[in-house]
Amino acid sequence: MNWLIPPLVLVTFFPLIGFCIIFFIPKNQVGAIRWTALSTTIINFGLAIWLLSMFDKTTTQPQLAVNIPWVNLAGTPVQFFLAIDGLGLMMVLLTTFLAPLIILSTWNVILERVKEFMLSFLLLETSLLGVFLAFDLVVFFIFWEFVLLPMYFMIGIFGGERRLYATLKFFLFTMAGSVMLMLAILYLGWQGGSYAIPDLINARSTFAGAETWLFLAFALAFAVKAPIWPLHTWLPDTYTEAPTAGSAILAGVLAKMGTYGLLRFNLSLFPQATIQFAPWMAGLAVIGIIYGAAVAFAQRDIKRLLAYSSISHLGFIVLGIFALNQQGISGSILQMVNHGLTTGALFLIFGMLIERRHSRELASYGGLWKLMPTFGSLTLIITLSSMALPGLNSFIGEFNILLGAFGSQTLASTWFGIIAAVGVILTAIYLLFMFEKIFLGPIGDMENNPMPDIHLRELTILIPILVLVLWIGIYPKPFFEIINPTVEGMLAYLQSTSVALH
Amino acid sequence: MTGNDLKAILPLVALLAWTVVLLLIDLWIPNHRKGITAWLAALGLIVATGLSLLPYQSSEPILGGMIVVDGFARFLSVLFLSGGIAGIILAKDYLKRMQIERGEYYPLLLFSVCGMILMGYANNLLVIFLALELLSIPLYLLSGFFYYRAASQESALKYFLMGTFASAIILFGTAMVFGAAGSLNLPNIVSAVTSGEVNIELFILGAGLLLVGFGFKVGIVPFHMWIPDVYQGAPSSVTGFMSFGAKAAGLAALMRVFIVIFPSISENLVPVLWVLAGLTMIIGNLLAVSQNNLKRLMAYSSIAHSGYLLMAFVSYNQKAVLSDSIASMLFYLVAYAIATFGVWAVIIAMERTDGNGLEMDDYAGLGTKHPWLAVPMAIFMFSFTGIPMTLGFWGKLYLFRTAIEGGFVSLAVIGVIASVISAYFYLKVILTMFMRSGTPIVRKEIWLNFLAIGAAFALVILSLMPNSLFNLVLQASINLQ
Amino acid sequence: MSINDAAATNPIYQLVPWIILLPAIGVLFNMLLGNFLSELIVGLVACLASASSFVVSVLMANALANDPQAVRVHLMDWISVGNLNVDWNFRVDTLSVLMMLVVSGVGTLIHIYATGYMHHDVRHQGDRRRYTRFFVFFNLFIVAMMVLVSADNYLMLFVGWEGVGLCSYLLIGFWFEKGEQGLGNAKAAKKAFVVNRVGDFGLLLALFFIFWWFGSFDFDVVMNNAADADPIVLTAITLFMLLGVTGKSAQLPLHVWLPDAMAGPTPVSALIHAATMVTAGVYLIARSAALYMSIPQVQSIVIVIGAATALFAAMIAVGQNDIKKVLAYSTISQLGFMIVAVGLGAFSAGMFHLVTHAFFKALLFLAAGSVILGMKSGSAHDHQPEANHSDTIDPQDMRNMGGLRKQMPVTFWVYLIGGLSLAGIPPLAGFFSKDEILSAAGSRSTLLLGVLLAATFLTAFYIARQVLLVFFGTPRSEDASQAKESSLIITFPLIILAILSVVAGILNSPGNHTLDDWLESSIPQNLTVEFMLPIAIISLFIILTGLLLGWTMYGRKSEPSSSTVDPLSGMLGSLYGGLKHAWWVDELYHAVFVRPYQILARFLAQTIDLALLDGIINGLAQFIGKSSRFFARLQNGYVRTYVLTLFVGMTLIVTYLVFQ
Amino acid sequence: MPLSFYLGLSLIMFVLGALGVLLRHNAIVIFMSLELMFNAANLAFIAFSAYHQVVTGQLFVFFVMAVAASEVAVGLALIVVIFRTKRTINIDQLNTLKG
Repeated sequence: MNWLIPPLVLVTFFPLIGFCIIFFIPKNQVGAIRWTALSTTIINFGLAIWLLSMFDKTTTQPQLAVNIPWVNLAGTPVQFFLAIDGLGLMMVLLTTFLAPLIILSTWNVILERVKEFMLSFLLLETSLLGVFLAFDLVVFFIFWEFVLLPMYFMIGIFGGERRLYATLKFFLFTMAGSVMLMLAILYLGWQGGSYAIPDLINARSTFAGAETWLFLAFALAFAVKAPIWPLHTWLPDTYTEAPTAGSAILAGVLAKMGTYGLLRFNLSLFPQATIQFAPWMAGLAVIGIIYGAAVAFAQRDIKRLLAYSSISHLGFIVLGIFALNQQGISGSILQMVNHGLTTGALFLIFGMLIERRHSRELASYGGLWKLMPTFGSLTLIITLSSMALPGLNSFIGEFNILLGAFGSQTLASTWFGIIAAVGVILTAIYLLFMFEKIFLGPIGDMENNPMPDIHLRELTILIPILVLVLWIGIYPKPFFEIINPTVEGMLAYLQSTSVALH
Repeated sequence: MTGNDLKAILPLVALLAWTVVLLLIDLWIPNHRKGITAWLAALGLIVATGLSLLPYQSSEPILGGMIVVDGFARFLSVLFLSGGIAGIILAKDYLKRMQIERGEYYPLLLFSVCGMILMGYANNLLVIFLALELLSIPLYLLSGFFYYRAASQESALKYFLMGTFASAIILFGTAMVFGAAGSLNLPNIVSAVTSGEVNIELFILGAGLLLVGFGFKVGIVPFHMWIPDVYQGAPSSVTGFMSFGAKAAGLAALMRVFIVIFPSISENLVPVLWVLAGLTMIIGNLLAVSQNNLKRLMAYSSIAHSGYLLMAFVSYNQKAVLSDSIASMLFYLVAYAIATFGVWAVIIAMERTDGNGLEMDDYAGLGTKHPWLAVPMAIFMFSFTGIPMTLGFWGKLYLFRTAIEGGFVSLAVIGVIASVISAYFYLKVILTMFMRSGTPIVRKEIWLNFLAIGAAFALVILSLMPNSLFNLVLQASINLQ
Repeated sequence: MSINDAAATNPIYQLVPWIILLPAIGVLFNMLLGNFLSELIVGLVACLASASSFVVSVLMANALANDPQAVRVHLMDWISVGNLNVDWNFRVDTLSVLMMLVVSGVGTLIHIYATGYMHHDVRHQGDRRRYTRFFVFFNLFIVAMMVLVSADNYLMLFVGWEGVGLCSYLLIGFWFEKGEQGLGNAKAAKKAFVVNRVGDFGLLLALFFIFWWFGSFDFDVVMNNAADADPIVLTAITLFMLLGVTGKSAQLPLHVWLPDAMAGPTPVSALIHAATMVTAGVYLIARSAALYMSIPQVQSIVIVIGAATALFAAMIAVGQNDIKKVLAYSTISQLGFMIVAVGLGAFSAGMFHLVTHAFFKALLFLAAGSVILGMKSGSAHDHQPEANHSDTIDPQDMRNMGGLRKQMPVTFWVYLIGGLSLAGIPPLAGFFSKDEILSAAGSRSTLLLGVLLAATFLTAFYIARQVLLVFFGTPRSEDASQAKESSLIITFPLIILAILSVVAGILNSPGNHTLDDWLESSIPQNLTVEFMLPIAIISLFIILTGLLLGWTMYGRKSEPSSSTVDPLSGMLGSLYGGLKHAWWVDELYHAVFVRPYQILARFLAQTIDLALLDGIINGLAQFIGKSSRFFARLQNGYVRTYVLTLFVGMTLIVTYLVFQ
Repeated sequence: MPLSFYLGLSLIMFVLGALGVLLRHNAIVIFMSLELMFNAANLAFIAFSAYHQVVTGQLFVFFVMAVAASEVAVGLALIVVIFRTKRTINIDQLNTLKG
């Protein structure tokens, strides 16, 4: 099949169409701007579904590739190389799925400078999609770095009181992480003679000598983004100060960039270093799980609590990746989606609360389930999904991750799995604590009382997420059908190289 | 002097002639219409640009080997000429606004441009010295052009004294090289070196002194200290022109001389260059962090950028890397030039007649009030930081790639750390413009806006299709080895 | 233990998913429409949902009666990752069907009861809208419990396992704004969930071991290969599983949540915390019989835990004054009996006691609920209904009751039956089931028998104490004297359960082994217990002394005050305090686990995260700022300095170049 | 006389000039020190061109003189302007720009 515009290009850059339209809408016509943004993202989701329909579940190879020679940097070609595999597809679906919901959530939160917001959001979506589809390191890095820009504006303009500090910290911290990535990429291009992943995989011998350092450089960037303990300190401030939509996209999608990178690049480019470092990374992940859960329990600010909870959850994902077996990695990929849905939804939900109550303090809530029964029940379901209750989505992911970590030959110790499983208890503790403080007990101070129950727009935001939460929990087969082949490919490749190692 | 020679240096000759003529014409232009002089000067530059774009294939030395018009020289001359045009655009309305609109400004500027072009052509230490003076002396005067403002005078005198000091050093270095090799023509020096009849101590001594002298012009730590004061005191239009021109010219001399005659003593020089590059990147950015005056901030940032450029130059002696090394520097120079002129257009638009409006706080709220100024400014800042979708990104990428290829990974690491530091203050500017509220006062001066927006567009568009530029700089780098 | 796929055999089995789907429909219906419908319809739908699933269970039982061969019914695929393949498979065998019958049967009766009880409760607590929510949760529980018992693999069982935990959480915290400082119930619910999670953690690890050793979660695969499995692995599996059991079945050391769980409405306590959910642990061990039978050391650990719990809880029950707390501890202790039984390998005996206990303990709880309602209606006389009752006395405190047998005759009689059945008076059901366990214990070791007999004695004593305090003597409070008999909708299920607790004994009465034979096909390892007359006589004698002691101490008490000191406290002195405060286990756990964790969390959050990790980052930033200002100070504006720097730099370079 | 004498002298002149720039306060004197450095270079040039028997060095010196002259013109002009406003040519007064 050859298209006028290749599907991947279309999906990636479609938001820019909305961008251009909005660019020419006068800034006072808020309604028009919102609807344009919303419809753009919805159509983009439709396009992603179209991708899904074209996706070939049988092959382990990246498909629908677009490969256009672009720049010749110091004699090394930079190709505009997009392709998609199970991993990328899941991420694309997640991103495009969350985008319209998040835009919907800003409806009466972002009231002035709507134009700037929507522009940066659409820009953000394109760069995120680019990150997940790029198969050329430089192109990937371009999107990767560019993600920071719209995020920088979204946090800095629409954030809370300490937004300036938060946004600078976010930008500098993550940039500090990724500069080493840049050097590593340049080194790879110089040695490997190309920036395209397939070529580099074939040319692995040329940089095998520096594999350790390259692995660390890549891992650093991704560890900061994910974040992996102890490189997480930018996250609480950022998540807390960002506007609801910002936190949702941060927790929902941006956090996955790190784990995605680990899977896409570290595993395939530096397999031996991966195997060699797996126990260390897994160790950090486990620390992150316990640490995040414990610290979250000590928080009194809703968004901070959620921030630390997602440190803990990301720990699970990283652990699964470095279990380096089918269960672990498939579980991780699915868990990326789950965490995107669940934590994204939690941020949106508490955004709705904060919108009503104008406070992030747990103390200023209480007994809301009596006032807003539907809202409370929906929140409960999402919360339970976040604590991996069987029958809901996160259980499938976390169980596979723990199972994988428990029986991983690479980690060669059941302790990773066991300690991580303790995290399951701690997760329950802080999430129930949060739910109790907000929804149970006697009704908090009187400011709560005029809190209306959920209304239609909010319902339309949550219902799709809820459907997926249950669907993945009860019948995850279709998702695994997309994920598994890719993972099998990765593992087969790892096998071959590690055989070469021993 | 053959016709061919004349054809080769035609742009320079034409420009020089026109400048002299302009000096006379200016006498008959009434004081309130000095804009005309500006246009005439611009016309001259445009014509010269056209001439220097004429096809001309020959990189043979001419005029008795004193001058060589190779790809490198031609590329630079075009760069300098367009820089001159930008400089005039910066100056035109600004001078009027500041009531210092005097005719001499433009001829002086043109003289300086001539000096820069000559610097690019130079193939002989004597010519280099002359070019250096030809470009510096007008700049001394221009920085003092605010004849009634003490800061301007101070900066002029500082610039003059230290510049002359540097010239003296260069002169002495030239003498040493001459003494060592017995000639001033670069090719002859090279042959002398190859035939081994040079006094190596003198030769090295000369190299060191020349390095210091050129380093001063380029703004290499620790020879950088004049830059912030001069940049801050001089009229913004001059600073804008100088921050590109002087640096580029100094760099041209550095590259020409070192790449041609000093590869043999590279094992002595490389460590020095390494240290200087590292120092410049770190200290330049560090100093910028605590600045609130935009002009001073830009001064320090320009120092830092010299550091990045020098980082790519450290591997100047490796044949394999050399062409990349030169090309990356030229490429970065282009990106830097565009962004710099854009930035100064914005700064000038913000500067008030009483000399205020240069502090960070004066930029608060620019983003909402005057997006047509703030968005370009943001793009320039991102370009300086090296964020994708700007030409600066490719420039940085290319520089670091060269450094890595040259085997200076540790230096590259220093570089990226420095660029993270730099991100802080560049972002602070954007943050002030977009995320703090205020009521900035802005001159609606069409040419400045045009320059700013044009530069911003250039940065973004070129970043989408940088290939042509890559090829251009690669061609320019070929002959110079 | 082999298994057929449903298709091969009786098509009736294809119906088995409906035991889950029907209650699920009930959940959805009430969730979506409940708020627009009358209490009558909501209750009716809920009861029908549960009843219909009971009908299906009966059909299954009927089908199995012809051919006891276990059957697997495949509903749909679930997880398939690499070599991990788990499906939504139902297992219909005699064991699971027995549980289905108990759950849906007792469940239905309690549903019916609840329609009446909650009618009053929601008014008393002052939020009518909760009526629907209650039945949504209640049906949801049936769903989860059915998933648990009908699962064909450990993972699906785990789903039900945590599902019932969730429902228990929701229903304990049903009146989440009530309790001490309005948070008591919510905290109790949280405690239940967290403690259960600790157990689930154990079960989770057991699952990991099972998968990586047996390569599958299917019961058959595991059971058939259990014999030749590495004993180390088996020990790990069984022990971790035991942790799960102690969590769910409230055994030592994880028993602490069950007493607090009494915060839930009484039907909840009856269904979840007496009849069904808490017995899941017993079911799990019975289900994993093959695993436990092949590792005797662990079996003895199971026995020890069970016996200890039985005695320990019975002691505490003696010291309680809250009518439901007594029953709660009694439940814990009875569960101890069952655990001992399955630990001994007398699985059918354990299941037998499970069934009878389901009947009489449900009966006791429901009757207690009826009593509480009576007390409340009594208090409703001198107060406005739906007014807040903070000023009135606690309607659950037995010290405020007394003499209720006149006001509430039906409740009294059924309560008496239930109590005697619990105590183990022949020919009531409790006698036979408990006696089987005692005989089994006796055949193992006398010490064990002694412990259990002690527990039996205490059981008789505390139930006598309770009955006497509640129904005999003269009313010790206004409410008690005003109390009224509950309506038919409430007493009807009581009567049914009473009958059941009388007759259920025939299931496995001496000489006939109906239940043994029935379970034979599912648990071949089961060792059937023969009736031992001596033990029966001894236990009967002990029980009677217990009842008699109770009568002597509480029989003729009638001082009308709740402040009177319990006569026990006089006898036991400080020991009584231990009974009263459940041996301070809660306080201990709070000091050993809760507080330290809170402190640790705060330490990590404040010291490590903010001060140290974030401090490093901000410190770095400050350092950069400082050094920036330092260099800026060198930039002092004097040409001299500038030239000097230049000159020094030059000299350094030149000297380096020349003299290197 | 051997070359080294001339070189030594020129080196001494150069250093003296530099020291003058470093130590003196008066802009004019500093300026003269700079001229001294220029002349040190000139001396070296002449010596070398004599040594190498090539004329370019001497030729260079003429250029340098011309340049020096122009610099004098510019420099003095600047100094005069400053004297007009500040009434002093002590360069230590010129430190308003710093930091």
